[in-house]
Amino acid sequence: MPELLLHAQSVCLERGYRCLLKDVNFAVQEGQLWQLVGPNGVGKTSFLRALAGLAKVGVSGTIQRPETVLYQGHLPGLKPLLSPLENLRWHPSGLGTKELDALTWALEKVDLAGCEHLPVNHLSAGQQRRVALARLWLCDAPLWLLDEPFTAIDSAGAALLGARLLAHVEAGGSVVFTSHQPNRFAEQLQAMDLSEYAV
Amino acid sequence: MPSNRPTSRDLPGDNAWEGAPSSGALAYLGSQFNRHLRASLRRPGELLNPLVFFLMVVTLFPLGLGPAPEQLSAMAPGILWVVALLANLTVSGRLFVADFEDGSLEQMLLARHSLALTAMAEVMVHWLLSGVTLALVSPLFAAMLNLPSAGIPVLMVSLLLGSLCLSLIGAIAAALTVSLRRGGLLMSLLIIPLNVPILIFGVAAVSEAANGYNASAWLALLGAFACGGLVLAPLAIGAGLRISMDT
Amino acid sequence: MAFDSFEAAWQMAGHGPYVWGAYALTFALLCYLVVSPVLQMRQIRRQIVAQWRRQGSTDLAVAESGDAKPAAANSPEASNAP
Amino acid sequence: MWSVIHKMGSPPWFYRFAGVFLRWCLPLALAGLLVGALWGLFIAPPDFRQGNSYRIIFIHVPAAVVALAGYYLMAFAGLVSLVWKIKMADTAMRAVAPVGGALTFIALATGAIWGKPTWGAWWVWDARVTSMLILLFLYLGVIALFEAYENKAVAARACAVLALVGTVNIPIIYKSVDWWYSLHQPASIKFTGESAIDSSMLYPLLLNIGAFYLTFACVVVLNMRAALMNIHRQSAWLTQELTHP
Repeated sequence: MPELLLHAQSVCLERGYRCLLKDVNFAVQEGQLWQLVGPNGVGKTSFLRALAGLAKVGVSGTIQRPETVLYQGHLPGLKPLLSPLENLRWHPSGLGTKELDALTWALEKVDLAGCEHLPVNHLSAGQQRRVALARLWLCDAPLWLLDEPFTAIDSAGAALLGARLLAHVEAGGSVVFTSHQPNRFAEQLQAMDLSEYAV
Repeated sequence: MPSNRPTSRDLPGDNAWEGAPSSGALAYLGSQFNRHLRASLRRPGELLNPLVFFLMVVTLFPLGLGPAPEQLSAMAPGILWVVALLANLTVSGRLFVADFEDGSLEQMLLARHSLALTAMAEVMVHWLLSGVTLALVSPLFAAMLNLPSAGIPVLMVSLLLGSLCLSLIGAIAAALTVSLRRGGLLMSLLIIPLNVPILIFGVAAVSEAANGYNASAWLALLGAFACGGLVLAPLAIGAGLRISMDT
Repeated sequence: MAFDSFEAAWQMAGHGPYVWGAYALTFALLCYLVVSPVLQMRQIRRQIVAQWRRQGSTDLAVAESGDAKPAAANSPEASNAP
Repeated sequence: MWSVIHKMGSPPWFYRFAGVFLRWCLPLALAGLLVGALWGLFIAPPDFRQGNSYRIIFIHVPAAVVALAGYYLMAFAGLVSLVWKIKMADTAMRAVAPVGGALTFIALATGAIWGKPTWGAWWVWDARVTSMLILLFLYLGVIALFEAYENKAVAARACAVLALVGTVNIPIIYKSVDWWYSLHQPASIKFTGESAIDSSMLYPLLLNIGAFYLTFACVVVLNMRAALMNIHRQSAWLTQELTHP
């Protein structure tokens, strides 16, 4: 049985005193690609934040997760006044390498070759998301939790991101993401429908 | 270069950069300190905010209390310290809001290293840029209020230590209110009661020195408060940030 | 008895208004502190019982008798609140 | 011990416990207040220096003592909710804050009223009164922080942290205010140092302190019960409890 990267047992999610999800069981093994599906407002983002360990108050039940997790929410997590290079070099999650050529290589991968030294607020929203996603090429965290990674990204970027996710999954990592766009990884993808657990 | 069909095989070099170690705790603290310092220095105008606020409010007192030098010099320690406290109050409220808005706070929570570490880095940067600059410029304000020259060195030292305590307590309140939209009045309601001892020690130190007595006892108290704060405050700041991010 | 007459007790050698004022303020506030949660509870209770009755749990007809005696917790303070 | 804490944590159990507790303690507390007031107002002899105005001590000191104890109780409830994540502790903390704030206000108001005949000024910057004022700000801080959050479960955690930070600082605040007071007014009017209080005044004072503690406990339990009823409005055990007591 391949090693479990993420194991959530009988998790109940509450917002204030209202229960959103009840008794959710979710196990992610190595080399799996999961998509959280369900209608808007069922609690996909809250569940993903609970998996990452960001939400603790309204969450009961046990969640075992690896020591380091790469989480990418809606916000890029970049300082607008710093350049992409500086942002990646001193990224607050502490993940990933610090060598300069690694950073430039990653920025090239996401098609930001020319603007390593521009302050991030000079870049477009789509470019800012690519800087955030450049971390995927730099970091060795086994488990990735991505919230709507495919929004505000053009088709080329989406293809690039899809390829990177597949490579990570084949290399033994695993990814859990939420997305509204039709899924593009037909064969490898496993869907987790949260509406079954909705209250 | 990237083909449009995402077959994973033929995309060259799609795996992560070989050998991507994460950093150790101290390197992480250094990187966060660097990050906040660079981000703050990119907008130098903001460094003047506490100083300009201090200057403006100090000029109000002679207008209010009359220009008589001996009256002003009697009240100078109190005025200087109260205004320093208010200047710190206006600045420390916004401490974590920038990180909250651009998403860095979320990433900080997920770091392998303890949140207290990152919070310390941020508070140190904030102290360096607001507290230390205030302490360095304070002789100018002391001269404006005709503070006896014997009190000026102690004023600088007490402001140096005191602003560290003020920043630590301000950071605790900032951490607890970072996710709230209308935190303004709430910040002062949370911070001012906790800052009272620092104000008392600081004013006592400066007025003792101004009258020629030895102020080392009060400075020692400020130092003790700073040391205690350095140890305990990061725990509260870390807990506060984690709770604020939970809504 | 520290005072020989009610008149003296009211005057308290000139300090009467202060002493009586302080006591009146204190007991008014304490009274409010005790009474406000009781009223809140009574209101919630009325709503819940009404809602429960609307659901028409007909089989529990015996509940009518249980309802006559007001819930024990509320009766004491209603009677001797100062 | 652990089973008690755990049982305390379950709302139905606490609801019933509160019913029993209130049935016995609330009348006792109100009676204690009544007797204490009568004893302090009429039976205790007048003070040879201050005359009758000192009778305010019988409500000023108990209110101050219980208000301070209330803050520590709130911080302890916060600690329990932070460490053991017991929801009941959140409700307890939320119930104590307004009561403690009200008692602090009572202590301040009666202190001011007492100051007028004795020192001729409505507000005397005495060490004890100043510390009490700061305690009121600490209470207001906790209450304001709680109201500022929409998600009340998270608000309780934030208030727990604030209450704990406040508790660490209270001794420092009290000490620094005492030093500040002695620095500026070397003990000319010693408001705080009660001279050896005569037994005829001590007993009513102790009775009043006890009555205030009991009233405080009853009001907190009342508030908690009201909060529980509000939160568990839809739950079956509450409907059961209310329709078949």
